[in-house]
Amino acid sequence: MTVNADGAAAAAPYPAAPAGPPGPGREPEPAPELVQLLTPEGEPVEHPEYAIGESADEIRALYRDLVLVRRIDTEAISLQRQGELGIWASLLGQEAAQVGSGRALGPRDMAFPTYREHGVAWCRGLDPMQLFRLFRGVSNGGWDPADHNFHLYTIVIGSQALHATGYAMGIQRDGAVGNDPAGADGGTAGEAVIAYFGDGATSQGDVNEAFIWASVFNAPVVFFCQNNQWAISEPLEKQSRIPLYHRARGFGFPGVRVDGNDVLACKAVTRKALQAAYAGQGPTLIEAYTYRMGAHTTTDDPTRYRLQSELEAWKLKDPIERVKAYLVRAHGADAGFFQQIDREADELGERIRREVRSMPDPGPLEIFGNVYAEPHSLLAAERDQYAAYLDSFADTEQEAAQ
Amino acid sequence: MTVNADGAAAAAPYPAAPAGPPGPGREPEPAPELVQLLTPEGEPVEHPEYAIGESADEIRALYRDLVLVRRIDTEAISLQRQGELGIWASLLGQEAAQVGSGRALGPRDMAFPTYREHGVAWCRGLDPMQLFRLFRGVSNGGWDPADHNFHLYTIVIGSQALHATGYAMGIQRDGAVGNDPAGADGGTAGEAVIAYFGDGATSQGDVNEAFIWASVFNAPVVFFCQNNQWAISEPLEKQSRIPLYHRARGFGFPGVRVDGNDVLACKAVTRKALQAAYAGQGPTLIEAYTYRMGAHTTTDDPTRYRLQSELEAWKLKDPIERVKAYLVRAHGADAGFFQQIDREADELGERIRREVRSMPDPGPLEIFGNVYAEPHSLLAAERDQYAAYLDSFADTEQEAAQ
Amino acid sequence: MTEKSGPARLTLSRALNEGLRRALERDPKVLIMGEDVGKLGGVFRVTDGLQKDFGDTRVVDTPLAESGIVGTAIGLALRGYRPVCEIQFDGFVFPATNQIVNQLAKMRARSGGHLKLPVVIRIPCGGGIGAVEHHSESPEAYFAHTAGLRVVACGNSPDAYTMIQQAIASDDPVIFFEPKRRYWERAEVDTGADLSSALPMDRARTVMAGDDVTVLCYGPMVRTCVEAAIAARDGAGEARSIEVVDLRSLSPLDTGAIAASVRRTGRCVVVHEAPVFAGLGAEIAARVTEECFYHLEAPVLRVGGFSTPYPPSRLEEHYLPDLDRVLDAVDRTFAF
Amino acid sequence: MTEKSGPARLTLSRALNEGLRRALERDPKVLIMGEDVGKLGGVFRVTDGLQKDFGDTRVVDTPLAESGIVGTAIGLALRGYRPVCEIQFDGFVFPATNQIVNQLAKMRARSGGHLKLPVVIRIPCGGGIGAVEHHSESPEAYFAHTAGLRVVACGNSPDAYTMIQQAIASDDPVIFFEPKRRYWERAEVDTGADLSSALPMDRARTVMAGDDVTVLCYGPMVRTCVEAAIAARDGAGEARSIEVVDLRSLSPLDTGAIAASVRRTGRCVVVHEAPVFAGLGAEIAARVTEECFYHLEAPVLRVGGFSTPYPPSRLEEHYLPDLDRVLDAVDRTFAF
Ligand SMILES: Cc1ncc(C[n+]2csc(CCOP(=O)(O)OP(=O)(O)O)c2C)c(N)n1
Ligand SMILES: Cc1ncc(C[n+]2csc(CCOP(=O)(O)OP(=O)(O)O)c2C)c(N)n1
Ligand SMILES: [Mg+2]
Ligand SMILES: [Mg+2]
Repeated sequence: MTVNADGAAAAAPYPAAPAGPPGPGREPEPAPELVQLLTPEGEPVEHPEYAIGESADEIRALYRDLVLVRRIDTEAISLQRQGELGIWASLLGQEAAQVGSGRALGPRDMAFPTYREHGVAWCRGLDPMQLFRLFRGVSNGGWDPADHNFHLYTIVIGSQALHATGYAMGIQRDGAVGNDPAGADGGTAGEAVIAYFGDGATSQGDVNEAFIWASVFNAPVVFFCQNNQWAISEPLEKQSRIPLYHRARGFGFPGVRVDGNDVLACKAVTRKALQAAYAGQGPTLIEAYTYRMGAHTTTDDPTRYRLQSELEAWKLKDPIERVKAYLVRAHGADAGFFQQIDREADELGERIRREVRSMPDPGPLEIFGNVYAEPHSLLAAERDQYAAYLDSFADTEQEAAQ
Repeated sequence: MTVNADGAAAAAPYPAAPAGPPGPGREPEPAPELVQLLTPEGEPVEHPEYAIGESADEIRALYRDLVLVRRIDTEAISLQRQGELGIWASLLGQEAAQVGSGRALGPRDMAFPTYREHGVAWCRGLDPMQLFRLFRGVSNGGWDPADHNFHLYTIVIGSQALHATGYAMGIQRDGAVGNDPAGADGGTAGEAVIAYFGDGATSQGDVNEAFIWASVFNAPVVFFCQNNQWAISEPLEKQSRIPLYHRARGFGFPGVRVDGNDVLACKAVTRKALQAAYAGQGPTLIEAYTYRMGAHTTTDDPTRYRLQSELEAWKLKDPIERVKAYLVRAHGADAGFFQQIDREADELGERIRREVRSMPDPGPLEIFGNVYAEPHSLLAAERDQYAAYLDSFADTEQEAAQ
Repeated sequence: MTEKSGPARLTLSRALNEGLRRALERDPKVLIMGEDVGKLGGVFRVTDGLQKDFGDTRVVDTPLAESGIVGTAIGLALRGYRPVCEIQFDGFVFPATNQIVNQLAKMRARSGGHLKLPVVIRIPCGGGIGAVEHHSESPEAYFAHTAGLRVVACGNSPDAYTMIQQAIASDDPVIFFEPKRRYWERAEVDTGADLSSALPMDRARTVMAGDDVTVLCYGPMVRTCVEAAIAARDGAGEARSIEVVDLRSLSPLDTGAIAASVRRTGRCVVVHEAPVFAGLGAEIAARVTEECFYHLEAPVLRVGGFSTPYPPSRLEEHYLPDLDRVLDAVDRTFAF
Repeated sequence: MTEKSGPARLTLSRALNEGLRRALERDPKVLIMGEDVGKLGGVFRVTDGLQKDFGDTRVVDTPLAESGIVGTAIGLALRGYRPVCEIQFDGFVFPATNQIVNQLAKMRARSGGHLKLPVVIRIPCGGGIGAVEHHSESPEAYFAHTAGLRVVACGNSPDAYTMIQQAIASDDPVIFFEPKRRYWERAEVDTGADLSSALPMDRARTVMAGDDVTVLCYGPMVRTCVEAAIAARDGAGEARSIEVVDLRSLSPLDTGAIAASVRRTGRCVVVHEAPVFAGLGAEIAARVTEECFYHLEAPVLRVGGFSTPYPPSRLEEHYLPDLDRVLDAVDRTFAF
């Protein structure tokens, strides 16, 4: 993948189809368009449809989010190295896509994440400890999605796209769509769903079926694809020969590509798509064009399949640096502000380390808990047998001790 | 679905998305274009890309195909009513789509049908008796796909789209693509695959995954969707809110809509798509816009879900009548010609009735045959046990007879 | 509201229809979704008339994709709905396997008990109707082996009527098997009876009492086994007293009822249409043997499909267990 | 061609890699396809270096969709290729269920024997590596219950090396389970040995002889059971002589070898990681009981996973059968 020095990823020549010359009737692809409101250097960009609407305070808050979610990530990686976590899926490089879209959500909107949306989790108010419970192996999830309108992580690629669409169909049945965005409430009376998935996930049948369902039922769902250019070791070309946001055209709803490293653009584009959903205009596919700057997970070794130079090029488009530059230049943010955020990050890091290290293991009989909502004879029997089996060791140990 | 009296299906207003007014950024759908070379009245139509290239004899042969495959269908329906077949999936109304595409295939091209492609089977040279074995319940298929490059019927909707794509990837590996259609052999040195499926099938994950595979690997496969407007009782709007041939745009390859009741247009469009495939230009999606004039199968009752008037409107676009009119007008076909075809059809009908009625049931131990290519201890044991069990009755009967 | 309630002789298909109707009436969160469930009323007419009466937001014709049906049903359940999905035929449940096995079955546990997934998946199952391939499968073992699901099968009209309502009322996901070749068989159903007094969904029922051997069965095989028991009682040969138990719940099994019967009779035959190899009968045989080891006069024998794909319909009478094959197995348990 | 062949201590992962390499060398129709099998060499490095040596038309990184992987593999097989599909983790095989169960397994029978489907589906399976959800499943029973497939599991490096080649050479579809937590265990493999002299893929192997009880196991549990047998022999308590049989083939089962051992010992325990309920152990128990009824001193006991989803990794040691649970079951067979 070529990346121009000016960071205009959208202008980068898109990988052509593996085939030879275009045949008769092959439509040439239009040049991909990318919504960007801040350049990598932090310069604001004019856009015909989208504008920076945030106050200085709001942008500071977004900056804080970006820094803190990156810190969560950094701490997690080192905790994994120390054996405190079993694995970690890093969001490094994708903070803007996650914070931008996450902060665009209204309180009643429901988010369906994959396994990498720690930044969205943060925006929804989920305590990072919940994520660490999962990655430590203490739980397979365990939080209540209703608490923060943030569904459980889904590990089987693409499955949650259908859950999100079904949930959106429920919103329709509840009569919670169709509010006028031009009305007094600015469309905020509506509810919508956002479904997160990666570039690789677009190849799954389930994601495409979700597109069909959402389109046919005109469901209020925003499909938010973080195209981080890689699905583990496979570059985007293994999943698609055209830009991913074009996929939506085949299903009859709009697709838009946004600079996924631009938190303001991600927020604006998501907000607009949500408002269309609130207003009964149905689904939108957003492709956040970004980059997975770290390994796929802590068990992955990206040196086997990608060049360091690619990473270096993307470092120039860091999602945090451009906001920092913009805050300094446009809103006079000073060293004190940045220090304060860094302090907060340090505190967060300290809390994470402390709480993760002291996180207790679940008791063995929790295996049998919460499988069924109603009594289940077999499970009860297995539980009792296993409890008795464990007790038999206690007896033996006691005997030995006596 | 509205159908204009002039039969220009393409001009019929396409069902709008279930939603209200288009929202910001919703692209209006371009008016659907439909390739047609013969009007329902049998008038030739000029088309910028496609032309009638067939000689009078070739058109007579196509007419013969249409009449004979319709006769196969008629006979099958009445044989089913008489209890000679278990079920039948009628192709009534879809003869042109099947014969047009089927006759566009070269001998080395491979076809992957659904369960309704009796017309394609005919064009490939499969004895209709093979189909009757399946619908009578004597076999689940049983013919050798290699004999006529016509794969077995696939009943699980959409599954064969992936088989077709994989087969096309095999053609690539065999080096049998990339031949120049402008070259001496007219591209005929290439090989390609055609995958048949219905409008309903486009909703299956497998069909969409096939689009992805075909696109990413640029496989020589033509996806031939017979949009007969219905998936059992569900009209097209339950599967898509935009024309189906647009689906291809989302995957980066061309889609084209053809008048599925126009055998010449179907043949021309398929031929061109095949040639693109031979030449290494990858997949094409063809939507043959047609109509299922009969019931879904002989067990279906379409009066429960669709209006007679819809059927009446489509009768005016009958695939056979227009060729007849054209042959008379443009090629001076006379009553003798048509009588001869009808005689042939009668003979075919007679043979079908005779052979179906005398088709023997398979022997019970055939259940155990052909499951595995290599010896299988369990199956052998089960076979022996069941043979002994059957023998025990023979003994009893013998004893009783003695 | 349907006017009439009280005893009536209903086909199994109609009994399901009435049960679904009651559930739709009782709880506005109940939805029906699937292919052709609307105007057509399903290919077996189980949902006949329901869309007309409850509207197309509650009885939903879906796009043709089973993974989509189950996947969106999960989403609807997360939003508080109680979707009842119809899979048109047994063989078409497989595209939905991931959504059922990885998502539906595990999501409550994944949530630590915060979520409930009251999704019912109705599957017409089994052979015997002369259908083409993929229309006669018996996939219950796949789901019984999947922790987190409940799996039940109704065998007659009254059970169909109550069990579908119990399944919908359950806060757990339920795979609900319907014996398609019994859809047109009639039996007395009391649609006026109180649901709360009905036998719980996870309990087996002795449909014919007997002393010599216990025959365990479910779904389409219940009638077959009852016929076998009658023939064994009244037939020409040595009279045998067969106890026929309709398992009804396939996961969990009503082990108490099963073991009590086998301990008394000392012999056991399990009958199902699915292939014997690694079928549900294996679990039953293994469990019965564990629980009744010293009571068994013979090993538990299994009667079922062969280790072959379901054959073309002209051969299905050989594949499907029938009266003779059940009695043959019964005889063999006496030969031990 | 790899230069060296002959005996070497290889990890199981490496043994598979060498086996795949031999197969690729031997037959140009052999293809490897899956997610990340190319440059990465698979997440377990089983295909390490193969794309480099055989090119990316023979070792194919596919789009991220398991139904697509198996579905296109079927098409390639129809064209004369012999695809070896990698499913990255056990839990991700479920999106491919329809293609495996409805298509791959049935297509030869559907064709009346005209077609053959030499497709191998490699599935790293089982737990014990501290992974997150869906990465520790044991889905063998689903496939064993599916007629038309062969299902095998290797338990050590030499078997991995030969069995993967046998699976690829077989003209039938093979579901090939690899015990992921044993990938890094080493054992002697003779890469020079003639494949044709190897034990056929569908035969069990006695890995430790014994007289008192037969323990049947496969894949990751083989080592666990051998350790249990050693502990039983050498341990502090009453010495027991345990015969450990590695089934290797799960469908079909090597019933002859199994029955011969159980008839001799009179006791049998089956061990697997998958949930006990309707697991493969049920089939084995039922079959052993049928075949060895008068030899059994106790019912066949089963040790396996609970009827729960696979738990989070901090609990997996409780879920997975270990030496103690195997020996507990052995003791219980003596208590009968
Ligand atoms: C159905 C399924 N198949 C395979 C995997 C293994 N896997 C985990 S992440 C991943 C790549 C995902 O790529 P993408 O969708 O781009 O998301 P990203 O990891 O880049 O955020 C794969 C193949 C899985 N989790 N689920
Ligand atoms: C996976 C699957 N689900 C459901 C069915 C049942 N079924 C058979 S045909 C059909 C409708 C197919 O519609 P379409 O694809 O438009 O083809 P057509 O029958 O109109 O030719 C359905 C739902 C099936 N065969 N396979
Ligand atoms: Mg990615
Ligand atoms: Mg159709």
